[in-house]
Amino acid sequence: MAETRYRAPARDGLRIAALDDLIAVYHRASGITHLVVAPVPELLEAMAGEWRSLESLAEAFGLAAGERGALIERLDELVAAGLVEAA
Amino acid sequence: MSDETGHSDAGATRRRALMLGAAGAAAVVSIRPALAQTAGSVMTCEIPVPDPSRAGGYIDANGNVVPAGTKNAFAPPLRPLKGEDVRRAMAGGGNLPGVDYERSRAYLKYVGRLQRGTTGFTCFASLQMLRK
Amino acid sequence: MNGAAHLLCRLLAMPETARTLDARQWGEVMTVARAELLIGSLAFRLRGMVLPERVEAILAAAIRSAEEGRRQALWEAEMARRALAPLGCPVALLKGTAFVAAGLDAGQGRHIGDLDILVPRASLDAAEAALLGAGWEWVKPDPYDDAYYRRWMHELPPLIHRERDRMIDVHHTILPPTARTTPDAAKLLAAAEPLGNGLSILSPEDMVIHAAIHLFADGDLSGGLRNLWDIDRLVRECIARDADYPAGLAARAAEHQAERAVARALRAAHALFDTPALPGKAERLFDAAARRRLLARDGWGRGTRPATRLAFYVRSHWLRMPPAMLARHLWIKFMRDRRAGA
Amino acid sequence: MRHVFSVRIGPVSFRVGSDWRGPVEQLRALYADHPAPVDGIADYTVRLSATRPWRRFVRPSVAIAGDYMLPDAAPLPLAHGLLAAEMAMNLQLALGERRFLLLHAATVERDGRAIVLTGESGAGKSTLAALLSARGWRLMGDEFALLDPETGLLHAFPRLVSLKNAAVGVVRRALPEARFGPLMAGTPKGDIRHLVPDAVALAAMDRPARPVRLVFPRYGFANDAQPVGAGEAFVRLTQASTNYVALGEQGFDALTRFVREVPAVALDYPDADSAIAAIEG
Repeated sequence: MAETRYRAPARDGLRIAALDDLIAVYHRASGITHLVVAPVPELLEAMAGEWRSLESLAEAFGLAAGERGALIERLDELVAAGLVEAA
Repeated sequence: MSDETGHSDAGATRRRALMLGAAGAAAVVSIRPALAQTAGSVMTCEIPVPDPSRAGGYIDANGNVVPAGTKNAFAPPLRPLKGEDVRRAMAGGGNLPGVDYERSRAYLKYVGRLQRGTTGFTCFASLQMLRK
Repeated sequence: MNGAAHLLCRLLAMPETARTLDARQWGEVMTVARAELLIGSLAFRLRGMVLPERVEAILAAAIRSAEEGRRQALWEAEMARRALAPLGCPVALLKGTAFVAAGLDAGQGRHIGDLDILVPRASLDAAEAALLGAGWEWVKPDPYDDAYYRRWMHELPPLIHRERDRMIDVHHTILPPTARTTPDAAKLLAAAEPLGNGLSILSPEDMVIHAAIHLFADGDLSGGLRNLWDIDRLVRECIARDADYPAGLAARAAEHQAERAVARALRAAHALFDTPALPGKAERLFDAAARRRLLARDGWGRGTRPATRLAFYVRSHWLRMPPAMLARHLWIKFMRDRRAGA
Repeated sequence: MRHVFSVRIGPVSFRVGSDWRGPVEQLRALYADHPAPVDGIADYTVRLSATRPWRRFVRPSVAIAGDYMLPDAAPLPLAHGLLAAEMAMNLQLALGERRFLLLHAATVERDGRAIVLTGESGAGKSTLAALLSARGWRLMGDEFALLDPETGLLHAFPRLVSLKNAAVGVVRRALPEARFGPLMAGTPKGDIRHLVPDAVALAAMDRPARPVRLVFPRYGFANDAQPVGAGEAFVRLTQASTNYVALGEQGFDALTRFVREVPAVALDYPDADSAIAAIEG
């Protein structure tokens, strides 16, 4: 089976407003507002409009092998919220 | 992440830039329609127990709807529960008016298990919001 | 008493009628349009006309509201697509979501409630499992209703998404298998037109047949005015693209054993919206009753003509079930209601 | 319907139809100084009708209905028909409004600067707004603040002020000249009496105001005022708005702008005097 890849909306598909320590993200395709904290904005930026593998994301952020689990957990959360598409 | 050693400086810096957060803690909260709170203020509501599609069923101690006549289950109330009564009983732990303790608990458990799309859910949701 | 509902039809069919309305009529017609979930369609139809200031403000808000509804409907379709993509089975969008996904006139301002999709019967269990795994949940906890759906209906029991609070109806055909009309589900999917993203919509003929069946071979005509307006829009747009459409529609209806429902729907649409239709033989009593039912709403938004409503309600059950099953269905409901009353 | 009443409250107008004369006569008396809908065309229709035909006469019971309805709405006895009408009007706005971002809040204004008081039922919004109106503030509304996404200004919605239980006496003492509706005892929300907004509120109801402060009052706690960050204010206001999600991106823009521009404070108060001192101070 091919490796799972992830993609976030292109930059103009999101409206992002920093409100103190929270970040409000308006997702144009769904009309849903999400309130997020780190590392969500960084992840969304890293895969804005392009498919990225887990491997390439982990590498881009210099994650150690033991941190993959936490990254997958965040990605799953984003997929469930519809902010990220997995294929 | 606890203080780690043995990684290159560059790696450590980048890792700080990506705070992965604690396992199990949500990093995304989605805003849902908040009709319920204001609904609680702009109207009074009621909750039929059980909902009309299961009318006549009894309520067991866990709030499940069971066939009428089931042993140790309670007959449903004759009238729908009033939203305000449910709110008071849930907030204060007291009984519903004119209903004894165990029966009240069973009815309240039924209410607590209501799902969207079931009659009474909007009312229950509005009470939930007000309880906070 | 049917003035306001009839006036709504005239406005939809002939927007220039708007010039003749007084304040009272505007108030009534907008109330009826809201009750029939046609306010968005009306707003799009009257867009660009010179209207009383307050009417314009109300309709502008209705357009914004419809646009948000459209966005949400398309998003639900996208989320269903993502959940079902791994199955690799065809997924056709039905009704309002299909109209907006394909950019059809019928989607302009269309109110869209649930997401309706059609999948092959063989994929039903897998589709159910995939949706449950992607955050959808059962709505109805009643075991009788559940068994009823699974045995007799043309769809899974409705599912609702636990985060987004939106319902999905997963159909494997467009009429219950028990009904006397038996459209060919495999043909529907075979003729479906791809949208390019893995989803498809029914062919232009099947879309109208589905709408007609829903009106006259399945439903009790509640919300029927909106369905009839869909039919008008679809037929007009299809004829504009292909002048031979009516003949193709008639032939296709015969394949699905749905000639009667389609003919009735076209006659009703012609009567209320001047829809161009092949002149079929009128059924005077039925046509008149259907019109009475479709227009059974007053200028306060209240449903009127309870006897006509009840007649169509009973008819809808009669059509869906063989008589013995109908009796069983009504008996179980009766017993349940009786216990409730006790 | 048999009895009909129409009214404009700020930018929103209603057409109310009733099976009974009583509620319409009360509305007519209490809204006597409000204008009629512009051009005679109302934004929303409300119906007060009998739950069953015979319930028009036997233990009359008022069902709340209209252009927009919610399941589970409990009918009210005819004696509480005025309350039913007010609830039904609020419900139309809560469910149907798309021109303004609706905040469940009371608003008062002075010199063009508006203070928004938001909180759940029982936080004291209506009482504080009424008491502030007795001290020279303009009452813009006690239930909904209407935020215009285009301008960021608040529009007034001065409907009858709904006072509950002990607040009725408190406000009557503060406003001895004011007009009040009938006392409706034993409603699901307690004893209710409506206050008619004063002449100042009605004369200025078409004048919007710039929001300058957002207050989250909480009654029954020791005096305390804590600043509320923009993020928290945003979340709380999405939950205090019935149409935030329905407005889509327009709602997002309006609300992010609001919480960034308007400083917010959580105000705990043990009694009305200390809340007023904190708000005016």
